[in-house]
Amino acid sequence: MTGFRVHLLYFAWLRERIGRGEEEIEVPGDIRTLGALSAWLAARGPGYASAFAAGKAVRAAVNQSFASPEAAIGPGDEVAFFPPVTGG
Amino acid sequence: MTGFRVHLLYFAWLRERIGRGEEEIEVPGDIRTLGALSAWLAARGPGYASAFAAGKAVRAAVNQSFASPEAAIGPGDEVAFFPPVTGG
Amino acid sequence: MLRIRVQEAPFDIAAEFAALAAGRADIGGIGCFLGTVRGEVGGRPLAAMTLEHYPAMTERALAAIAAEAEARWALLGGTILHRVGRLPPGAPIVLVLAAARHRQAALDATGFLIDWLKTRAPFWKKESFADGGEAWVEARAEDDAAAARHDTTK
Amino acid sequence: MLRIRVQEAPFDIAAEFAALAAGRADIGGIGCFLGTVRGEVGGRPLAAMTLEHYPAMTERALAAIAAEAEARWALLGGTILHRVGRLPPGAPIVLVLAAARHRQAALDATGFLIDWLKTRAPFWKKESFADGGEAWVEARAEDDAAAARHDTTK
Repeated sequence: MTGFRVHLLYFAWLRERIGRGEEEIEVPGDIRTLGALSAWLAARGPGYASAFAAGKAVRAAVNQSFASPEAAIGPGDEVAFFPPVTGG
Repeated sequence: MTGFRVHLLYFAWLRERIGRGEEEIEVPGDIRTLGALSAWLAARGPGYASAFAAGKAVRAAVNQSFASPEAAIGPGDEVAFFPPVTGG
Repeated sequence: MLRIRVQEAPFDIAAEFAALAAGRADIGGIGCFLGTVRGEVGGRPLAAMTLEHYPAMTERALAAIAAEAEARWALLGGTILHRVGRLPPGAPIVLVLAAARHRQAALDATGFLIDWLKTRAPFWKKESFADGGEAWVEARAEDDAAAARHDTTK
Repeated sequence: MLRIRVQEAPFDIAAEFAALAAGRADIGGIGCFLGTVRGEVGGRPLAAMTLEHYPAMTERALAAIAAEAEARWALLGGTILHRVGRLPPGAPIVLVLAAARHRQAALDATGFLIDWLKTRAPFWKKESFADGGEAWVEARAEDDAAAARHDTTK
């Protein structure tokens, strides 16, 4: 399967652990869901591993909408990872 | 029984019907409760009758505290009559 | 202690917020309600609303309402400001503020203060219509129900 | 339509109230919540609170929250104003206003807006302590519970 590009964003302590706020990345074609993307990212290096180790405490949005691990992802999607929100 | 003096206050449409906002008045000594005072006042003239005819819609305070018809009244009390409050 | 004032003059909302927060940094949230004069009643245009009150009792009633709010919530301050006299459509009538560490207490206390003020403070409103008619506002059963709600909760 | 703004600059509370009421006299009440930076956390003095957000999503999230409030209550206007960046103790963070004919709708919508904003808008707070330490604020279970409450009522 051919890979595809996604635009990734990281916020709060995920951004700090990963060491960047955003990146354009090519993911393998068999990555179909947000959960699979998280798992794949966690294996990319110690910063990612540390960010995604928190597991359930990581929330995500696909194309600016909150999404669950089962959410589908595809070419060109904007995917953001962040802790539970604490505004207001 | 000797009568006693009370200070009376009227507000909103009770004031308008009675034609005055306050008065010092001598009431008969057998008037012991707020309810008895209302009934006695209602008989004082057409303005009073019209004000107190509303019956249940008249509220009262004795010495600046809301009071029910059974409340005791005595010499020197400040007694106010008014419609249900509508502030805020 | 809550700040309580009854006045004819308009009030300065920003100054009231600032006075509450002045010199302290333990406040996490301030709840607020501003009541204003509506311009019509059932489609009938209003020229003004006149507020009358019973000064000696108002002071006691507002102090009692404020004390009750302070007994129920850990307030870090608050304000009850009520205007009297003749007010034009759009004019502010009442301002309630309640400050607390957390928002829920601030918002709950705000709702409580305005509900109790509507049913337990000796103010009366008279509507003067643009067509020359006048009418004393009647107490609303919903207001009694809203105030009674606070008797059962807590 | 509710007015929505995210900005670094402080806001002018009185101007926001005035903007809501400008040119209209159908408003009977405005509910309001102002959230501010507390000066300490568990007794540990705070030097500043830094607010980060996800701009593209914030806009959509706040618009959705505002639309939901307008679907639930007959609002005559409202405002959601959230600051970002580094804020000192005592600084205002968030302002929510909701205007309606009657106070209950105004107050209920205010509570709804701040509850949903706390749990559904992509903002994150970082505490910078006076002792040099830093910590990202953790989401509070009470906030989720407060927001969830609105799912069952209505």
